[in-house]
Amino acid sequence: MSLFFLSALVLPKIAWSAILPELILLAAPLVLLAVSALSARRLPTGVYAGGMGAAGLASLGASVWLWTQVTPHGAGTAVDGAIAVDGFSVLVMILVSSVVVLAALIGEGYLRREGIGGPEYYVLAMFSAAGAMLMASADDLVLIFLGLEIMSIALYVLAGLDARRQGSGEAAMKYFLLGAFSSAIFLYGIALVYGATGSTNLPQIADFLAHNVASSDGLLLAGMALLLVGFFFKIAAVPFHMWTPDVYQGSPTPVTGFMAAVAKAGGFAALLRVFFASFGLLRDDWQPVIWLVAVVTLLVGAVLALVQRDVKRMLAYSSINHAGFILVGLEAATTRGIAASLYYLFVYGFMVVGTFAVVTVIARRGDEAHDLGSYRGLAQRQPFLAAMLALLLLAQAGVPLTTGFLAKLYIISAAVEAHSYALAVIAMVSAAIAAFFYLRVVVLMYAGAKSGVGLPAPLAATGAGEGAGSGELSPVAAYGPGAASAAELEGDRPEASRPDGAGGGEGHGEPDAAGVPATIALAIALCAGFTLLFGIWAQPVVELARQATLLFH
Amino acid sequence: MTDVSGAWYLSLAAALFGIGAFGLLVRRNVLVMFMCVELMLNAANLTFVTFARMLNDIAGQAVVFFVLVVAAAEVVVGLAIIVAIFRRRREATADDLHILRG
Amino acid sequence: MHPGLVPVPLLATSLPDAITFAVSAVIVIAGAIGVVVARNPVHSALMLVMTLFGVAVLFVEQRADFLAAVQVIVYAGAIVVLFLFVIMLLGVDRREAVSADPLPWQRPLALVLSFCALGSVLALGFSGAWSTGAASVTGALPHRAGDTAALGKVVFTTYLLPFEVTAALLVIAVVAAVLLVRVPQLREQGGQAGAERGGAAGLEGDPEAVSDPGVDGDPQGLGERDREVVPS
Amino acid sequence: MLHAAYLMPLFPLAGFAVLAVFGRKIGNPLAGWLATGTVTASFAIALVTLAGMIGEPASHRSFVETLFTWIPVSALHVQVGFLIDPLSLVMVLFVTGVSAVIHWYSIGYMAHDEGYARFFVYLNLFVASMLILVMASNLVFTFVGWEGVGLCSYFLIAFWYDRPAAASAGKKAFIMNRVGDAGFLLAMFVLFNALHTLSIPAILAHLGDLSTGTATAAALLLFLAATGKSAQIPLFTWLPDAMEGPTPVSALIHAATMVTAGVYLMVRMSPLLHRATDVSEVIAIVGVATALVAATIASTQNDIKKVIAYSTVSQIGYMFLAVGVGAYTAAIFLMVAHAFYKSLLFLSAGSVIHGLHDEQDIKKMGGLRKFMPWTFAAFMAGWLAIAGVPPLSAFWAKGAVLVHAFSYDIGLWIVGAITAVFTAYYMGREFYIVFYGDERWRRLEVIKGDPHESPWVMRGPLVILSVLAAIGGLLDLPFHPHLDFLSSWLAPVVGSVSRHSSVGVGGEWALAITDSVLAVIGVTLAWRLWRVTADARHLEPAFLQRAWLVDETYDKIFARGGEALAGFLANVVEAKIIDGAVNGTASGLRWMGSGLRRIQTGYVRNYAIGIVLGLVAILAWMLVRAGV
Repeated sequence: MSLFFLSALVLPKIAWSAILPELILLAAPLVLLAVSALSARRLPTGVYAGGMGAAGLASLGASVWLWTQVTPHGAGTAVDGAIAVDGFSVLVMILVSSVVVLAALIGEGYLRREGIGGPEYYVLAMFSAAGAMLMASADDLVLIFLGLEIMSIALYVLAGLDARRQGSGEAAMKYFLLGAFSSAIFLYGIALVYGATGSTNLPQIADFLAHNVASSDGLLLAGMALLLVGFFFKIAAVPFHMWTPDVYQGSPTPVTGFMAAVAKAGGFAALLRVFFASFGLLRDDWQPVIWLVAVVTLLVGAVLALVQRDVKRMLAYSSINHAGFILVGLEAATTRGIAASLYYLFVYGFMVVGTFAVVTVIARRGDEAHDLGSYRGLAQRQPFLAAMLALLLLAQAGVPLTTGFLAKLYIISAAVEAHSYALAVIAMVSAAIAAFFYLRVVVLMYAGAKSGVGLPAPLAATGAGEGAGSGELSPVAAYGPGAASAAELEGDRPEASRPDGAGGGEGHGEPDAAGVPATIALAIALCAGFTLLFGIWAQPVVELARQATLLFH
Repeated sequence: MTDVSGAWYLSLAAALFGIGAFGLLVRRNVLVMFMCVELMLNAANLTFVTFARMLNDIAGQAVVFFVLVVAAAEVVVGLAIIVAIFRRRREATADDLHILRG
Repeated sequence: MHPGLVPVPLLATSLPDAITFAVSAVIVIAGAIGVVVARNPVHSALMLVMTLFGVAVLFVEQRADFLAAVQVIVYAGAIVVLFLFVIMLLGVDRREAVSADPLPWQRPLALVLSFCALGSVLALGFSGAWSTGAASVTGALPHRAGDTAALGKVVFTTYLLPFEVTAALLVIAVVAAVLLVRVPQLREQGGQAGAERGGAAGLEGDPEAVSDPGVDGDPQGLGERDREVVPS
Repeated sequence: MLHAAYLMPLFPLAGFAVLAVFGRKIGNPLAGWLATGTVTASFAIALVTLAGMIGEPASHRSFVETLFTWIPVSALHVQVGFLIDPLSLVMVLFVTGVSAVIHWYSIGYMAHDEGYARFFVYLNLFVASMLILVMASNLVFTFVGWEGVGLCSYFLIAFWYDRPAAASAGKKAFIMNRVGDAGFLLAMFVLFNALHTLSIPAILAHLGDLSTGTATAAALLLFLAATGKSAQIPLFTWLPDAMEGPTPVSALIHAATMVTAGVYLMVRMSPLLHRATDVSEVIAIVGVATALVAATIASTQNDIKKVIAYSTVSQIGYMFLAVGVGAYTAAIFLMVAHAFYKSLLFLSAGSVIHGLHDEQDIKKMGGLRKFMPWTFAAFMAGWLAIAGVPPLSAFWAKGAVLVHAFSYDIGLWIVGAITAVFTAYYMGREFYIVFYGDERWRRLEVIKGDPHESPWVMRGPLVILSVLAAIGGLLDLPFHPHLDFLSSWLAPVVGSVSRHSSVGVGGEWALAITDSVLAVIGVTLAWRLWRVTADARHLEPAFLQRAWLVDETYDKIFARGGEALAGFLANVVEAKIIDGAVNGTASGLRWMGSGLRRIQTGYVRNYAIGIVLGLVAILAWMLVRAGV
């Protein structure tokens, strides 16, 4: 290498502060790995969780600090135009950092329960989060691709974390194969866009299009189509969604929650940025695509969730339904629509992480008890969990005074404002369908509560014995659509004693009242608290999302 | 006009991409499916390099450089997942994996 | 339609180039088809090598010499070898059953859809004469064959951040390999036994893991060193 | 004047929170008393507010109490605020008052239920939601309450989840209410799009900016919401099914308060209806049709609660009739009076059910007046009140509605008058079958010994409500301008948009006498037909001989004919068409889900096909765009 060359090379100035959150989340896992490799004794999982929690908090702090920098000074780019520093990216960083902290808390309890040691979960989760942040802040298609790969590859592995369960390996395999397939399509799309515009840099692409927008270039359109496919896969839009239920069901539950929040955050952030900011001029080309995909995503997600008995699968379809909502905001292609999408994305992250945290606890050791039957009478056995899950599910259903309601309202009002009336109506219909299966779980937890407990011991035992049988299925079927014919149940009356305990909420007869791991309880409480607090006191978060788009680069 | 027109290269790359995609859709052996993904990545690489020449722009070549790294990482992870699953199965058929469905 | 791009017949170009392209193209396509149709995974892997070589030749043809070399070294030299290694390790080098497909309509549907996708991309590409982008936005190609300076420069300037973050990819790969491939029996005990011994099977107890920081430290370290050198 | 409206929902909300967390520990009966206490406190605050408001001049009786900004998006600026004016205060007073009484009653009624604390958790949450619905100063916040009461209703219908019918009823209520909710949301979007505000005072102030088409659309959508919540045609069948819930719930939610929320919404938005007069006509016709249809059905039911439930549907139909003909004050008047006598009827029925160990079939009751004298008296008061016998409350309230209907269109009045006969008749039929005749319950195995009268904690509320049902008419007497308290009280809110009846004083007297006669006809019919026997087709010979001709005619015209009509409505219209639509929707979705589910085969290749399929579709669109 000649000295001449070295002197000619002027490295770009790296604005370290601008990429501080990513750096923290990339460096922390290296530290954890080093610690784990160098320590003579096997470290308890709490050490790694502590490390990840600290890294998440540090990154959260850095993100908030960035926010205070961006707000007065406006948006900009850093590291030679590779990343954008604007409200949009910082908002997603705040979300992802928060999810990291929550994932550390939940992961600790889960790994301890399952007896899985080692730092891998924490290391991979942090890498994955860093990848999502990169996707959100990237101002270059290449960096988006790399961020996507970092995020996804770590998630593939996390999905296969639990080697004892067959489903975990299958989930990893499916996610990996399809993910690699969609990544290849995405990459080919970048190639075509690069050919059509001469750059992979988003502002340069936008600049090029601003000067050459006269004709709809076939190459660019093909590239856009391929990019859309890549994004749709990541955010689980129909018909690119088919991996979602399998992977959500198969993955270890804390990973599912993490995946649902982080992968969607990264995917949607990049999608919104690329299509709204760079291809904004071509909205006539992509808007109808988004419209159609949003419609089928909304409806398929809601309808398929209705027929699920496995709660994780049900939540997977519900997350597909949520993706449809966020797409409605993008379809509006207005600043308000984007703000609505961001808001939805932000609050959805907390809802879904909290929900899956509860599911983690309910699944008990082995992570297997995901049947709806396990939720029957939960309020009696685990009042805290039941209350939190009820709150989070109601929020997902869009019940007022939660963030979920505001998110749906915000999205639909943005769609109405953009004159997408049909889409707004379809979104509302799908929300109505979706509310049904959320409420079904809530009713199951509460209405099924009164058996067993409080009865004389022999009676309770009878109830428990029967619970494992057909009585277990009946209330679920009864609340299922079109299945009210579960008339086998005895209709005994209020004051009359209930000798059979009404079919046994003690269904499994399991001693799961042992308590919720403190860390997971904390995470659940944080998520639920966020959902309720900012559902009532909406101003801060709504304002945050609105400013994020005003600063949009 | 001495070089072969870019359109030929791009068409070839598209064909390669199509074959790769088709292979992933029809093969049942996970390893071969994975090889088909590699074909698709190569098609994208060829497209990048061709555009780099057509646009006289070095960026296209630089991207290929990164894609190679991504491909390497993907292969390691993918093969590790495959090994983890199929170590005792003796049959690397993706069709065996469908306990999760519906 | 742009005059110089699409309608030029292959033979109108200079003969050596045309022949090189044609031969490579045949190799690439034949290899690709071979990957898809070979019943034995080992054969598929070898066919993949053929395609990769063909692509490398096409790289050279398009002034991407360095990439051609990397293509051969990384792809053919490492990746395909890894494939073969896994095939042998798992002992799955048997012929795939063709009959009794549980999804009978999968194959015809796949054929139709692949053709539709390919045709659409080609039609879209030709409709706009393939290239309309701005030229040399990031930097011109090198004039001399084999000159990697331009590539190096762009990697360390425009694509500095992407270059840095690829390190993360490699670390993930290493952690993944260790996590997934380690001996599973220990963790299959489940319950308390798993809790006690899980750590022993974990990364810290694994001899491979000790070398990990070295591997992932390398790209990071490279970046550090360069940053120190350059400002002088 | 007391500016502390926020305390009113806050008390029950606090009760909800405390009971939700500590309910089981607090236990029976303290949890019930606590819940009752919070609602009573709200009632007390409402009274204090009322006292303050009376001291103000009429023009200063309306104010908005804003707590904080809830949704701060520049265009969509929603505040958590309470609109206190004469209308909402009337609602608050009767909601909290009736709720307090029914809470009290529930302490006894639910005493032996395992879900005791849980019941009061829901009930307190319901009251808080209902107060928010009534007092919210903007439509979004109203919607909060609207959804909240719906949610509580859903949970309470399914309270005894182990009855399959309860689960099914919960489902039906859910779906039908969802249809209504969609109407509410759409109406909000229409109004927001046109006026850029959702604050109720602001909307009402800027109605002039609405085009007639927009106003009509918004009013129709709001009416759709109201039909869902208030169980009107075609969304009425969920309410009778909702009787699967505990009886106090039926009294409070499914008779007195929640189901009248649709009427309240209409009255609240009455200036909007005033702009969209066509909608008023629709409302009047739907209301009166519902009233008649439900009354005929009620005449043939054998479930003690279902008779009252259909009666509720019918009565709300009257209220909508009042809204449609522009008699908003009459609508509110009837709503309040109805709350008194209908909750009285439900609670009496609950007392009967309680005494007979959960028997609900009236054909298995009979002769209970000897054993349950208090309940008997209370039920009779409720019956005579609803029948419109002067001078009890419904005579005045229903009379006011019918006067306005007569003034608007005589056709509406005729249907309303026929319904009045049915009303007196079906409730009397139930009364006689339950409290007179043979002691058929002696054949039931569960009842050992004589049925017992309910404890004092349940009788107290019956007494209070009986008095209220009797004297409720005092609220708005037509004799003298100084006696129409409600009309002058509500005048600042609805006075300007109300339609004044063109019936003179003489006409009013004539109509009042007609009403009385109709009520007496209904009562007499019931007395003649059902006093002795529970089976009209096997009447005692002496009885038959004495009144053969009359009975036979009546039987043909009213009982048989009505039975046939009601049977048709119940079995064909309700069971086939409406239930079919509801179940069809549910099973259609389910069928779709199962079909789509089959695509999810579990094979990776198959999933990849999905991706490529989507890709090809998007590329095809792009081909179109590129003009290839």
